[in-house]
Amino acid sequence: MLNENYLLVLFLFPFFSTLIVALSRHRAAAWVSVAMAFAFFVLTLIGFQVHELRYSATWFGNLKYGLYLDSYSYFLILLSAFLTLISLFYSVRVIKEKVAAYHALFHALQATVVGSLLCDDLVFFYIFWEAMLIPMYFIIGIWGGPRRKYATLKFFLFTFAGSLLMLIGLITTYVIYFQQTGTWSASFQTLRDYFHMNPMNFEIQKWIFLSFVLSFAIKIPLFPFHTWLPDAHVEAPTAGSVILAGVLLKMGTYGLMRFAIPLFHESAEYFAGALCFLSVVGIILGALVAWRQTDIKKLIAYSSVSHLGFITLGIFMMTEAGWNGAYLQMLNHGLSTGALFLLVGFLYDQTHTRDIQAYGGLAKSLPWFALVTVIIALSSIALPGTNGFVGEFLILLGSFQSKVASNGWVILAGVGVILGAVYMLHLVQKLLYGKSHSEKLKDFGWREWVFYVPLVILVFAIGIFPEWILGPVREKTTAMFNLFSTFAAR
Amino acid sequence: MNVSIAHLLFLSFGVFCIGGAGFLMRRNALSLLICLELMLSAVNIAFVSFSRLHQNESGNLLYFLVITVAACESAVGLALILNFFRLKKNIRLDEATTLKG
Amino acid sequence: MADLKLLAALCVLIPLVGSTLWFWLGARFGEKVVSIGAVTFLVASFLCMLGMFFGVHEAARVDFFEWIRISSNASVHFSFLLDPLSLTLGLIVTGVGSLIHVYATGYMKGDPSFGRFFSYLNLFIFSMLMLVLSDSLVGLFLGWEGVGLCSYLLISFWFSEEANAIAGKKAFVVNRIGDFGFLIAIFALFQVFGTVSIPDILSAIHLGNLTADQMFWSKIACFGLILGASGKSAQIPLHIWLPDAMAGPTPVSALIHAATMVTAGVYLICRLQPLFLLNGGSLEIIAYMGGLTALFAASVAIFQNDIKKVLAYSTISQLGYMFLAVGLGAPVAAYFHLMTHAFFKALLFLGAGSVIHGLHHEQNMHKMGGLRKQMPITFWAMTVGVLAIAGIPPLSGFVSKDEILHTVSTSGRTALSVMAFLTAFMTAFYMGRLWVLTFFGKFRGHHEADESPLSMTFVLVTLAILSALGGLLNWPELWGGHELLNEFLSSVVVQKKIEISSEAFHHSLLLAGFSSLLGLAGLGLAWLRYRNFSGKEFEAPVFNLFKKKYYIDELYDIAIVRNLKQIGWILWKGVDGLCIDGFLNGLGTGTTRLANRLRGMQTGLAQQYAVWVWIGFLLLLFGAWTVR
Amino acid sequence: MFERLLVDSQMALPILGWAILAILVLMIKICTRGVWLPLFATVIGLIGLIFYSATHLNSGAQDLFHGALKMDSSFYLFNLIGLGIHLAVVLMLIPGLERTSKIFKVSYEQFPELLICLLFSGFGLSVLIAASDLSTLFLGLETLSIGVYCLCGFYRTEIRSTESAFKYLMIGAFSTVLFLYGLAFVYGATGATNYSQIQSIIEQSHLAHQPLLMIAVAFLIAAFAFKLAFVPFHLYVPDVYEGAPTPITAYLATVIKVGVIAAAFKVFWGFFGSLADYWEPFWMTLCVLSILLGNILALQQKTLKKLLAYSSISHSGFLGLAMVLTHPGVGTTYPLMAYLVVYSAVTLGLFSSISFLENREQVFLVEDLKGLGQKRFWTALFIGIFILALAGLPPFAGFMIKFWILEALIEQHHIGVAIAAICGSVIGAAYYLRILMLMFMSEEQGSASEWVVLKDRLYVLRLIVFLAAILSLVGGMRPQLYADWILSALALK
Repeated sequence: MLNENYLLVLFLFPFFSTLIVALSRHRAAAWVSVAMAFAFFVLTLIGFQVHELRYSATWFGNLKYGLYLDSYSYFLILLSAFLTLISLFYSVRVIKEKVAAYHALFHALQATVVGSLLCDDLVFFYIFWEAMLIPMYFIIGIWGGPRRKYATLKFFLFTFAGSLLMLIGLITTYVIYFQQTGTWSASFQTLRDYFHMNPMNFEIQKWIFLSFVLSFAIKIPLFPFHTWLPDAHVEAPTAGSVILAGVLLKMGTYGLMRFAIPLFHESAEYFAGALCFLSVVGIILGALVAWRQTDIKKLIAYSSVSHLGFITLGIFMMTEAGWNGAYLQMLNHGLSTGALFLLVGFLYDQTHTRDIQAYGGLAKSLPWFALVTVIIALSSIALPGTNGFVGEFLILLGSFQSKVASNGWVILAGVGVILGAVYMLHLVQKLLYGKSHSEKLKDFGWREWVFYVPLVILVFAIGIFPEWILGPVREKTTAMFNLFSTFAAR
Repeated sequence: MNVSIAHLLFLSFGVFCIGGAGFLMRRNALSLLICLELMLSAVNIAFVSFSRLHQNESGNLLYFLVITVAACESAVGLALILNFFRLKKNIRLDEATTLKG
Repeated sequence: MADLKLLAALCVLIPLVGSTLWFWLGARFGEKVVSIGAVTFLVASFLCMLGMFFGVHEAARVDFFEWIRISSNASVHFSFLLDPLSLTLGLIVTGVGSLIHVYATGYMKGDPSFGRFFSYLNLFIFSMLMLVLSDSLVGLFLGWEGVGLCSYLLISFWFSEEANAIAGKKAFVVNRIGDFGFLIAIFALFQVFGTVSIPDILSAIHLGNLTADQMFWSKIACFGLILGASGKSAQIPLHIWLPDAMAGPTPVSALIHAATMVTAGVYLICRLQPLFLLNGGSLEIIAYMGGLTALFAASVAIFQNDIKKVLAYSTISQLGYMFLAVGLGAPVAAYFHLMTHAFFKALLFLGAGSVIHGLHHEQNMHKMGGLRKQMPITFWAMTVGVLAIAGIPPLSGFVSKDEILHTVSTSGRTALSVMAFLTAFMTAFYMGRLWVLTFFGKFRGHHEADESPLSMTFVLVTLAILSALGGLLNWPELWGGHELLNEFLSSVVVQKKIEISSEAFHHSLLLAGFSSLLGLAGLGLAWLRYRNFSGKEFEAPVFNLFKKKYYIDELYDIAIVRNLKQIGWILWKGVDGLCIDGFLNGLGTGTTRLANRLRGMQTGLAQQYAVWVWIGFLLLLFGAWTVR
Repeated sequence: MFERLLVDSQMALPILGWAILAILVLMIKICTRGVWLPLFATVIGLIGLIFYSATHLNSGAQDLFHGALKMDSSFYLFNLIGLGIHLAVVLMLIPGLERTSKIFKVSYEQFPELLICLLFSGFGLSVLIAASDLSTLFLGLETLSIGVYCLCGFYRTEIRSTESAFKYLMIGAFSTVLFLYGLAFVYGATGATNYSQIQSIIEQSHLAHQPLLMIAVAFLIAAFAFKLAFVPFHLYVPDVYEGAPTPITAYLATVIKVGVIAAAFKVFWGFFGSLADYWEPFWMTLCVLSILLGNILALQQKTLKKLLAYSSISHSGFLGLAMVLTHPGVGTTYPLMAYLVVYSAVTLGLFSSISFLENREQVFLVEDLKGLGQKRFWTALFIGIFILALAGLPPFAGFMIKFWILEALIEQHHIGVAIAAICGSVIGAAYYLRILMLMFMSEEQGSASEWVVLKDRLYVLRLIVFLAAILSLVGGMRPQLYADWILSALALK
């Protein structure tokens, strides 16, 4: 079986590929990068059977350099590897200038994402979490659209402000640990076990929890911290949008599930009502605003706000089924929104406009494009049989049984299900149906099929046989909730 | 007349104020240097009078050091004033605003 | 059992495979292959269904695999429940489906998206079978949403017309509102019973002993289900999508929007009847909803000129009858009407389709007339259909409707009885109007009509025979028949038996006589009014209300859609743009402005800097003084 | 008596070495006419001193000259940092030699004078660091300052350089008076000039609330705040930085901070240690003000060096915090030390990169950086790294040092200050990002990518830049290395 060195390889590989890509010659860079991304994807796949792996070494003084892989982190790494692979493959044809830098930045982004997913140590996590901003900042800033400066500044400052506040909370946590035990540790496992046995003063815990949540909420983004997202998406290059929506946003929800709530689940229960309210507002606001957009990318961005609202609802409602659903929905949203951005990119590359009014009747001229769009849209509106349904169903079903907040929120979120259909079908109708006035477009070639086929297969594979993901995830969730319940019992 | 430490400190403070006001109000660089000297003298008065108060020589020692350093500073200052004059044809400090904003 | 599993799997998978096949290769295969293939597939599916129908005694569960594990002790399976209720509807779906496939091969000839059409149609059959056969609520929901999707795809089948696309969207969204109710119901039921498997839920209900809390949630579930059912079956207040759905090709209207999909609501309520019996009030709601819908839709149908619209409102109205029956505790009657309705409404739609096809896509009845000469087969088949729906004995419609009317009249609810009888009369009237306007009088159109091809007329004739004889399936025992359906379904649903007595016999005869009289009167009135139709309809301000469908579409548009759009705009520009971004940008510009102002301190005057040093020092001194 | 003096002089070699070296270079300059010999002498001498200091890191604390100077492990460390900075600045001066002297008509031969000034102010620095008597404190500070005044005005023919030195001197002297008054009151209150005596007198005689001492503290805070450029004592800094030659700006931004913070550390935690409750809030308020206002003011700066000046003001704020937090009882010194090392490295690297590009005939505007990423990728890349390090983003060392300070702040329950510091960082990120944006995200070309001033011996600059980049990267990724070194140097581990 795989041993802990696998973790180290997994952790270091993206750094290595960043270096390789950065140093490769202009012409070859793109393909080298795709090959490296593919290699990483394969490397990630190898770990499929892994349930739990640990690796630890001293990094600096108080801080353990702990790597930790479990199903929560594993599937997100897989998602990241997969999306990076396809978005880089997609970019080969699209990006023609500063190729090596572009690809290297994506690999660097991958490295930071994998780093923050793998780490067990809070500080270590935080470092990667912050560092994640830099490659994304450059990706949007250099290869982005006309208003990229405003968008990147907003994106960066928003996220930076939030995460710095989290830094304070994070330091406070482990300083409290130090003051109570006399030993230094920022290891998540240690801290969780300790605070599980010796609960922190609730007044302090509340504030620390809020600082964590604020940071994650900005990344997710939860209403009312979501306004950077549409701007960033609109300006980002297609591949950037894919990764931003598919991977980076998930880091926020992952942070909640991995760090904020396990450490401070009392506060999580205390604030559940308010946070669920924000989630529901996000769901409905995202959907309604998405409906009114004329810029396709903005529409999808707002749809992300809505979808992420479902995920956070599932998380804050604190039920097992809700968590499993939320986790699955993270992956689903990554796939479907990633695919949607790729589809928009496909159109944009040919017409250079994202105005929804400029399109129409594409189902006639681009039948295959239309097919994939409809399938992905259906996955996005959570039609049963597609992946979206399983996640959303579990979220809502789980949340409905929640004890921490009223299930009236679920009913309101259900309204979001209706509105989801409204804006998504609005998009489909405007793009695909109606009079055709864009005859000259080319339909999919082999390059497109290379990644749409796996995407579509995944949509149904997760929709009909979700157990290959849900199984391992459930184990993890059950263990975590057992911990919570023993706490509550005491 | 019995000169108490308070009297001396008032004197020092008075000289200091005169020097300070001069420093803030005069424009001519040379006057400024003179005002600086005045302020340093005020400091020296303080040192010396404290030395007298405490009946030890440390204050007097510092007094000599201050005088020396003040001389060095004035030397460098005069050199710079000279150079400034060479470039600007005046030695007014309020003319030195190339670097504002 | 293994055979059953195989049969069930085949039955469902064949259409699914067909669907992908025709979509992928429709263009390459050509119309002939696709039409033969699609029909063969469906017939194969029908045969499988038949095999199961005869293979199953009582009920059987077929489990395929675990779909979603909810928690350690609850999960959703892909599994089928084969019992009389599901198998009967399954037979109707595949049987009528096959017939309509045959019909569609003729109807759709020459359409550029021939393959796509059959792909969607096959997909629909798959989804419908999932809906009907599923053992769990979630599986049922899969079919439930699946049929909604297919309905959407097929309504907007000719998508180049913006209106079709919008109609499809409307159908999907309105259905989604219903689905939302369904979803909530699933959650609530899971809350109560900890399972989503239908038989488990039902057996738990039979065991009884529900706490007050559980009762509350089961009530919520009932409301959710009613919302769901009303969405799918186009009952007030969610009926608005069905008339618009007529934008799709006519075979679609026949199959989905008349015979099968729209009856899913009735099926659902029958399926979970014990749950509704637990909450009597909800059945009352269903009954009144059905009655009201029946009357309302019939009144609108009278004033429609589009032949398909008339049939659409007629469908809504007939579905209202079914709901009425279910609500009054007569699910078998409802189910019976569901079956006969499937036959005669499919027949009517296909007949209308034949007319439309013959007239090159003319749907306005004012532009028809005197077609009985040109299209004799269609005419005779339609006649059977019209008579059946008007309730003329002994056609199937008469028998099934009579059962419902009997239930209503004995229920002791006067308002509902009046509604039901009024609807019966109006039904006869508008069907008569349709019949007369289409087949009698002078021809008022532009195109010469021809009889439709054999593939279509064959189906018409078959359906006509079924519509005529369908009543035998449940011919009341009072009249010396044998209530086959009732016996068959009695293991699944509960319906009060009508006692056999001479009094009851008299009562029923009286009722039958009255209802057939009503039917004849309606038809006769229509004949008199429209025999020499000259383009003049009833004109009165009051009738505008009916013509405009009670302005419900407009009401929804103003009250909901526009408001939501407005809110969306406010949220976008107001909340996001003005408040949040405004705040953030304000923070940004505020800081910059502050920076600019403070930059003014940088005057370049060294003495000013010294003043600041001095001020700083004085502040420190002052601070030191106060702290002391 | 005399023997004691000799022994002490021997022991004080790390301090006296500066002066000896300076005098040596002065001799060489007098005797020979070339530039290279003094230069080599300086470089070799500095390297020698570095080696000497490095090998004596753990030699324990010694009182010299009757307690006028005190050399302990922190002295060696500060001194080492000072030496390193001096070496880097000397090297930075090399490439522009011929070229700049042509532009400013400063005779080529005068270059050794610059070196001598540098070395003498270095001597002042080491005295300042080692001072444990009010007299040495004053002497060290003044020696350092007077040297720096001369350095600032080195381009005698250029008005900006002269003006910067002129102003610096004037206002610097003004602050000296404040400083001296402070010393006078300390002396007046306690009657002693030696740190340890003062400390014990304050502690024993409960002088805590004596007005004289209060006034002294106010004077001293103001004076140190002036030298460290805390808001509102900061106004001279942008002007001086702008006018001074770029390597000297780097020198100003680093050396002064090292010396003054070391002295302040000894003054405030030394004899004012028992008054901590009293002066801490003032000091912290000033730090927070500098962090916030420094960053805010930097937002709208047009010229690059002024922007960096404000950035250095905000960093002084952090440094001040680090000083407060290095509470002898609670904290450890390494946040402070690490901050100095990293900040100096990054600043030197950044200014070296700038002196690559700079054309002194024009003012270097921030806008000039436009499109640098296209034209001169590597320079831009390195500037980018330094900027990100200054902004305090991981994985660069700039993050670690901020992290340590925040950690210490929270440990000592200054959450409010931590939040304010973070707000400052966020505001700061805005202008750092603006630089990155201009370099990498603009299509137009600014003049920085056109200027080619320095042509000869660029390898020296490259070396500094590269080393600084390595330091700031390694420090962020493996802070273990720093921490171990610092901890062992301070004999804390």
